[in-house]
Amino acid sequence: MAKHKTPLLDQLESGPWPSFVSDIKQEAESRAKNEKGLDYQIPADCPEDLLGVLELSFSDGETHWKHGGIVGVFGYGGGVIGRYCDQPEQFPGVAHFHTIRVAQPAGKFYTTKFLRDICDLWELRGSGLTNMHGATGDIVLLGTQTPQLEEIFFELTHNLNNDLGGSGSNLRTPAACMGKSRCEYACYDSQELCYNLTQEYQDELHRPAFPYKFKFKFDACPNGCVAAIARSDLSFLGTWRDNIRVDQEAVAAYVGGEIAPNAGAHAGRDWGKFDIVKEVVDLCPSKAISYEDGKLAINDKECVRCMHCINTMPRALRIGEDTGCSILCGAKAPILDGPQMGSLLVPFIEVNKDDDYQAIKDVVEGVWDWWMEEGKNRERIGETMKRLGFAALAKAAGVPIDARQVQEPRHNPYIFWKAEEVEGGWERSIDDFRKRHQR
Amino acid sequence: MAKHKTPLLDQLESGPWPSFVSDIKQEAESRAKNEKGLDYQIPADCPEDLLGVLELSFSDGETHWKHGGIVGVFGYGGGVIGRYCDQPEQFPGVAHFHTIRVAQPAGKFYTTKFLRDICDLWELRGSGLTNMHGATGDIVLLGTQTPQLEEIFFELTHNLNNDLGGSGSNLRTPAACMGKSRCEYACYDSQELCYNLTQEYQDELHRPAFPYKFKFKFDACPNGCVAAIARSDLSFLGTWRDNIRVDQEAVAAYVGGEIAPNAGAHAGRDWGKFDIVKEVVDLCPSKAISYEDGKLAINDKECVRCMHCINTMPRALRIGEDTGCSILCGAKAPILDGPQMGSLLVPFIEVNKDDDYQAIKDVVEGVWDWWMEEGKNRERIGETMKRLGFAALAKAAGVPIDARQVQEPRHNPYIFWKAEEVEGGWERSIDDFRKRHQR
Amino acid sequence: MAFISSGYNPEKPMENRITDIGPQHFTEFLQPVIKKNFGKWLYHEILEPGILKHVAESGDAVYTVRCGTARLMTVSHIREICDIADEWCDGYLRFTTRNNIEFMLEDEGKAKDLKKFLNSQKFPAGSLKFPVGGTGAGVTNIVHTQGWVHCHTPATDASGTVKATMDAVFDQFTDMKLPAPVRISMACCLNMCGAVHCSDIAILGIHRKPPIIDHKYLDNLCEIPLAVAACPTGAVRPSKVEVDGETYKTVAIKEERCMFCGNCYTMCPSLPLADKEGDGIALMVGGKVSNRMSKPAFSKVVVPFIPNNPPRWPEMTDVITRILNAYSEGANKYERLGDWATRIGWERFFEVCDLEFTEHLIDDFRDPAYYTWRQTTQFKW
Amino acid sequence: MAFISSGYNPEKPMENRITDIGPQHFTEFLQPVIKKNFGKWLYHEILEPGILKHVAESGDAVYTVRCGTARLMTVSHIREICDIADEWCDGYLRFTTRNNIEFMLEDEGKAKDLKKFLNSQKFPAGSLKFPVGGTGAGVTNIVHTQGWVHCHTPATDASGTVKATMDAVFDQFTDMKLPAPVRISMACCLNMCGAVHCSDIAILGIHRKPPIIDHKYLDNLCEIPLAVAACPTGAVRPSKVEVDGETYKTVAIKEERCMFCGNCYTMCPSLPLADKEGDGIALMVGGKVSNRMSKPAFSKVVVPFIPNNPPRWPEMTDVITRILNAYSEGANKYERLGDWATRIGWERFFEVCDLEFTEHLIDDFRDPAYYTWRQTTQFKW
Ligand code: SRM
Ligand code: SRM
Ligand code: SRM
Ligand code: SRM
Ligand code: SF4
Ligand code: SF4
Ligand code: SF4
Ligand code: SF4
Ligand code: SF4
Ligand code: SF4
Ligand code: SF4
Ligand code: SF4
Repeated sequence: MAKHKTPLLDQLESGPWPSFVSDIKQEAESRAKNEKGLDYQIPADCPEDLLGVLELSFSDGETHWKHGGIVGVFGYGGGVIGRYCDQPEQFPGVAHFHTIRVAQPAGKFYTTKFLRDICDLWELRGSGLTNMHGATGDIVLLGTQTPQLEEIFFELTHNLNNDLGGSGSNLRTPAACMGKSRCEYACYDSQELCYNLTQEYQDELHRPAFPYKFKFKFDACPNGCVAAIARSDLSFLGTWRDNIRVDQEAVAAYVGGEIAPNAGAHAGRDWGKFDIVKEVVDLCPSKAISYEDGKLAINDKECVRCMHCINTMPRALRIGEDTGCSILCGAKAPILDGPQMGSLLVPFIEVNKDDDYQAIKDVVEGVWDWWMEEGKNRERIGETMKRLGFAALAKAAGVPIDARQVQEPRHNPYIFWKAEEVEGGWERSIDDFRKRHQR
Repeated sequence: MAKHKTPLLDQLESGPWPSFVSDIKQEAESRAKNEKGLDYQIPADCPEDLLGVLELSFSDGETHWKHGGIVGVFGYGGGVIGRYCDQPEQFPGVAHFHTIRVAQPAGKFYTTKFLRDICDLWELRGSGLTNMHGATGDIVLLGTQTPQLEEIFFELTHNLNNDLGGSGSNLRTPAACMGKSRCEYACYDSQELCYNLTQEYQDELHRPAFPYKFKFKFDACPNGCVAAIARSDLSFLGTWRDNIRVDQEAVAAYVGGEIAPNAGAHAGRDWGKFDIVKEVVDLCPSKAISYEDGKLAINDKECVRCMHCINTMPRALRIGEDTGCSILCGAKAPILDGPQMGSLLVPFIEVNKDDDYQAIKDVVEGVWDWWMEEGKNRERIGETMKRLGFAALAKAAGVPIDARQVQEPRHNPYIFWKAEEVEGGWERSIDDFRKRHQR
Repeated sequence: MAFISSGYNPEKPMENRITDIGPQHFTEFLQPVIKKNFGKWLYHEILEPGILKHVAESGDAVYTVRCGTARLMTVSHIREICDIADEWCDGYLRFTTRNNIEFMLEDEGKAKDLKKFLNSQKFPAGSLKFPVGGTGAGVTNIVHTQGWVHCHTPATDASGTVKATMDAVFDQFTDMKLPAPVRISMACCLNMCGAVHCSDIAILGIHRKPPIIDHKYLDNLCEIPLAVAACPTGAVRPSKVEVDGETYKTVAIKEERCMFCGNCYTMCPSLPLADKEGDGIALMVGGKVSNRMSKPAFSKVVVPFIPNNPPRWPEMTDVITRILNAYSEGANKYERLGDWATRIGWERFFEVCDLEFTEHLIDDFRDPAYYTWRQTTQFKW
Repeated sequence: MAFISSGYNPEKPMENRITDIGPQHFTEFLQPVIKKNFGKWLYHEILEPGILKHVAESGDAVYTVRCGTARLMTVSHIREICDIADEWCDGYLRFTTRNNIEFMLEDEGKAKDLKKFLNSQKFPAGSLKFPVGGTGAGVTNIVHTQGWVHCHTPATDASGTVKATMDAVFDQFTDMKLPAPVRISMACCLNMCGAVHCSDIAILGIHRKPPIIDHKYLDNLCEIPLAVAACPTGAVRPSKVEVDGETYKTVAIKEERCMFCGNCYTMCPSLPLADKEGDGIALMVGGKVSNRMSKPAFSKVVVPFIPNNPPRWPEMTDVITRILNAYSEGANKYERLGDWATRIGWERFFEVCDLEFTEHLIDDFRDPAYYTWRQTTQFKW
């Protein structure tokens, strides 16, 4: 019955984990049946052709997709990834198969209404296949043809009140952890900041003006649930400056075994009775905790806010109240020069909605201006800062130099002094020198 | 009375630390007096002129020495550093002021006879000033003139039975810790190995054939008293493969306070009673030690032989008996690309005098052959290995690849596969490819 | 097929055009209890695998049931998810940053019932539709990429390797019996869209043959200077070649300088790398992202190559389960995989995981390689 | 002066020539008890500062009295040392790897007497000739270089800075009251002959002005390609210049690319860097060599520049004593200076040592710079 035989893929229908093959087959069937009598705007059998081309790859071990041409919607430089099959005769349903990146709401909370609207749109005008979600955070609509692009964009903006996401040398779709929506560790409102900056920088998001891609991610605490420190050119991680709040009664309840440590995260194995010294005091990376006479004491000046004690005893310990975020710069995957984590640019900045996050925007724009001026084509900011030095970035961002920006001072004495820093400047005459020193 | 006024230097005659100014003045005086009636072969007042030129530098903040020309003894490419003063008229005594590097005995043990012979030679034919010793390890005779070089060499070899040390793109004078002579930690005979390799490689030491300088240093244990791991292109550090020997009675004596920890190295301050758990067990970097019921137990499989427990309780703990050395490669000062420590090339090798250290010499020669083939002019082996990769060095040295050679595996997936490692090789035709993949 | 217009007028693209509106504000989508207690959460508990309870200052509680997905999902599947959310959760739900679905309820009993319900839903061929789990000290869903489903540069498939892996470690998804969370990621080429550079376990597609050069077409399809500039190792240079008597402007590649990153191919379609025998998988381990106890860390390559063996990549899943088992046995409570390996020493890691250490695992890329070599005599036998 | 021949015949240099004999075998120089118990030592004790006792398996003991020297010493001084060794030690002695002298005796009482004797010997102007100390958890002698006494590239003096420093930390030499040994090293230029790249405290001479170019003479005195190749930052290039109407082959220097390493000057005397105002001292701390507990570590620059202020460099000794005091107060027993700074965090180090952190302390040299920046949110207020 199926259009293509897929013996290899069929083997992926067994096993407990949800099978994307079974799912695609169900979509193929649904489109074949077409119970709603839709006038599919792209080939109805594209899910079957997708399985077909995938089966071919499974058997010959090579991809069958070609580079995308430049496709997109008018006035935007991103949001669509063009894609063509290299065996269009065999798989006409996916001969053209572009993806559309749809901006997801911060924190990825949804109403079924919104999702159903997306489904209706995509069933009619696309393959009916999606990624929920792409690795950057977008809703990724997988496979449509060029003539549908403007239609989809029109419906998205007019009917779903939603825009495309980023691609190309743009700001990419920012993403946030769920933060204050449902997490007691949130030091700032990661979703609101994400939303605000996304709106503020719509132009940068849609119209390529950068040397290369640029990503924002927002983690409301150092746990890093949206992986900002590893995956965004500017990472905003929540933190605090004052003291961890301690509830000694709850500490006692943990010690007494009334509350499971780490919210029960280790319940699947018998790890023995909770041992506050072994599991909390000894594991504090800065040895800032002591436990004596049934009291837990934290030397907050020495605490590096790693979250371990709080994660382990969430009912007894709470983050501080003087909260804000750290900004790190330059994270990226290894292409070209090796992987980078974000490097701490701003140890602490207030996240202040009242002035529309002006202080944060100043940093962002300082960084961008510099990168647009200095960055080479296809050079991520992480590479630019490696090439031109951290201090140059800090200066551009208007951020003061701070020992916290480094893990340790330089190992080499190769300091690039400037003429104006050196008494007497650099102008000297060889004749004067030779008066003191014969050849 | 003094030839030059030296008000600034004179201030360095006060204070408790031995004053080199006072010492030079005493030499100046002795030469002026010339009680022995010597016919000084270089100017008798050169110590005074040295003080004079130094005083000039102290006041004008700049050196007054010029580049050395090529001076040396016949058939040798090193051992002498030429040096000329840039104010020869003012300081004729040091107008020419070459240093001579004299090979020191391994471990720097001396008889007064030998030292007195050196003194006699140097008083007559040199400035009477020395460095005991140079940073590489040589006896450095500070300041003579070109006509004296062959004379000094002749007397050294004929009367003192001693050779010059290294300089230039040679093997430099190897150096060893005192090792088995007086140290209970010695895992191998660092002095004998140093002596043997020095003799074996006299040609490499005296005749420049390398891309740049090359240093050997020999530490008989991981404490590193001759700083081999930081300061030699090949570093030989003693270690062992079996178990640390434990004397439980002595352990008890340490715990009981009868023996001072660390041989009394901390006696200058009251650090409180010795706490074996805090001071030994907890500080073991690999947590290989336990102390229970008055017994110390070491899990030798987990021990990384850092020496801490042994250093702290030398009467209770002894190094193992299956001893040998690790060889590390590539240490150097920061010029050009930043500092390097030696990287572990050979985790363990037997130090076997019976076969004249052949296994070690094989490694040395493998490394040299490769470096002489691949190294660029003025490129230290540490830089060559950085440029061409650790595996290439290991291969050249005939050393098997071992996880111990790395602190951790690579972070990037940029593996340089070779055609012969890849099934089917690299030969492919675009036409075949295009049969499977249309343009 | 008849073209159905959305209302868009291609003649007048700017007519009625709405642009730059971004996503909707997230508060439009918040479940009422979530909205009410926004920023006022007090603590949470994992009641059982896959069920979280969050308690607010107000005393309100919300129960979250988390279940896995294949990420690549169809509108039929999403509609089924919506049906469930409508029935159990007043039409609200969310996706996590690792592509799990979270259903939020206000009643603990109902949450547990929902978990049962979800665990009972299967595709016709037998796989679960909504396996509940992914919380606490276990394996959660895999962040991954397109693979052979949609990209032009992959060296392996994404959805297939992920399905095979999740089947193999399924117990670790539903239980919470590991020492700490283990985050697995997958990327199908060195671009690493799956950001596998900082995962506890990373599956990475790699090429091992240098690009084939399509000399006749290259100059038409590519900007030669861009292809040349793209190569991080300077292996690509402009060149001229005679094919069938005609001279073409093209490039030449110093093959021994190539490390198969595919950057030139990204810039130039006439330089394909894909090859059945050349392509396969590298495994990396020991990365992390959180700042908990230890600093964020990069993943390290521990298996340089495993051939593509679809549909189930058994050699790959075998190594992954071996690593997970060794970790599970050896690590301390709270200790992430990389911290465990660092503590016991990587030489020991290879021993306890029964993996071979080869020269390919020694970094030789640029200056920082040096920092991964061992500059001490401290090591273990 | 009449030339005194050694016997060497310049006409026939090969006549009677002895070459390639190396140093003498060390056993020629071993004190008898040392020789007898070679390789059979059992343990040692530090009886008091500067006096070590080594006990052998045979039961024999040797007592070592260690004293400081200026390293730059005259034959008069060496002869005085020999006199002492002859009188007390049967004509044997040794030098340590840090330029201290060790007198070895077989009797404890005599060793203590010798210590007293040594401590009583002074130069006429008052400094001690043979201060006893340098053992255990204290400061020992400084490894150093030539400075203005003999080298052409120094940015400061070696003997002078060392004397000033040892005077300032003299108490730490004679006592053993620090948490662990503190090794100070000194190098007068970036060549770092003093190997200060891995010392607890390092004094380093640095230039801060780019080379002056002696255009008229350069081509005669230097190989231009070698000077160009010498520059690690590529700041030097071949050039032509007109001086006084004549054209000279010479080099040009991109001054903003210069980091004052002096490499070009090493290759070419026509590119001097020395300058009274430009030259001075950088202080580095936190390096180590031993493998005890922590791995060997590089020194880090903590004060980028202190002007040369001879003869006593008071600003330099002030910072050194401040660092030593803060370390002494803050570190744990056995903890080396760098391990202490790493434990408390370098941000805290600058605070407790009252040092300013400036942009010059942030590494910006090549790719590895990145590894010194902070890639975590873990830091202290
Ligand atoms: C739902 C989600 C955020 C979101 O916006 O979607 C989330 C939710 C929570 N995370 Fe997370 N984390 C989420 C992705 C992450 C990630 C990102 C990733 O894996 O790519 C990380 C970084 C992982 C890493 O370090 O490589 C992450 C590292 C943590 C940690 C630190 C764990 C550690 O031991 O290092 C905690 C603390 C803890 O587990 O106690 C944490 C804690 C939590 C808490 C307990 C926060 C709270 O109070 O509610 C949440 C439940 C944890 C659980 O599942 O047991 N979350 N969490 C993400 C769920 C992903 C999933 O479906 O499995
Ligand atoms: C769709 C997505 C993978 C997925 O399955 O989820 C994706 C797909 C592609 N990425 Fe990516 N990247 C995606 C997230 C990422 C991430 C993860 C992230 O953003 O957190 C990374 C690593 C983080 C980073 O930015 O470094 C990532 C690093 C890359 C790179 C390497 C960039 C670099 O500087 O290292 C490339 C290569 C390039 O830009 O030329 C790339 C390029 C591509 C291209 C456009 C291929 C190309 O060379 O033209 C892929 C298109 C595939 C297709 O056919 O649809 N993609 N890409 C992700 C975007 C979905 C979304 O919008 O939500
Ligand atoms: C004499 C000498 C060897 C020689 O061949 O000349 C020597 C002799 C001893 N060293 Fe050393 N070390 C000597 C230079 C070194 C060096 C090299 C250097 O400083 O440049 C190091 C490496 C320093 C570093 O890590 O930066 C060195 C690191 C050690 C250590 C490890 C100390 C640590 O805490 O890291 C020990 C173990 C100990 O102190 O217990 C040690 C132990 C010892 C013992 C106890 C060995 C023994 O059993 O006799 C000796 C007496 C120690 C003492 O002075 O308290 N020796 N020792 C050197 C004396 C130098 C001096 O005059 O002060
Ligand atoms: C005499 C001595 C310093 C001292 O006062 O003790 C010394 C003196 C010089 N060294 Fe050195 N080096 C001396 C030990 C070192 C060390 C320490 C060691 O060997 O443990 C090092 C650092 C370790 C290393 O090898 O990396 C060292 C690293 C250098 C360098 C940088 C080399 C590099 O690759 O990084 C140079 C520059 C060069 O070779 O052009 C250099 C060059 C020089 C020159 C020859 C200057 C030059 O550019 O021509 C100096 C001659 C000074 C003079 O007028 O006498 N010297 N030099 C040391 C040799 C005495 C001896 O034989 O015992
Ligand atoms: S990053 Fe922190 S605040 Fe955000 S969801 Fe994770 S634990 Fe909560
Ligand atoms: S948050 Fe981390 S550093 Fe701070 S006290 Fe808790 S465990 Fe220690
Ligand atoms: S390196 Fe080891 S064996 Fe050699 S002197 Fe030092 S402590 Fe003794
Ligand atoms: S030598 Fe070091 S690693 Fe080994 S047991 Fe002793 S303290 Fe631990
Ligand atoms: S990782 Fe590579 S192959 Fe996979 S989606 Fe990203 S760019 Fe394409
Ligand atoms: S694959 Fe990468 S390394 Fe190889 S030629 Fe292309 S760009 Fe260069
Ligand atoms: S450190 Fe520099 S200035 Fe000092 S002796 Fe060595 S080469 Fe000469
Ligand atoms: S001093 Fe160093 S950086 Fe400056 S020009 Fe000379 S070689 Fe280049």
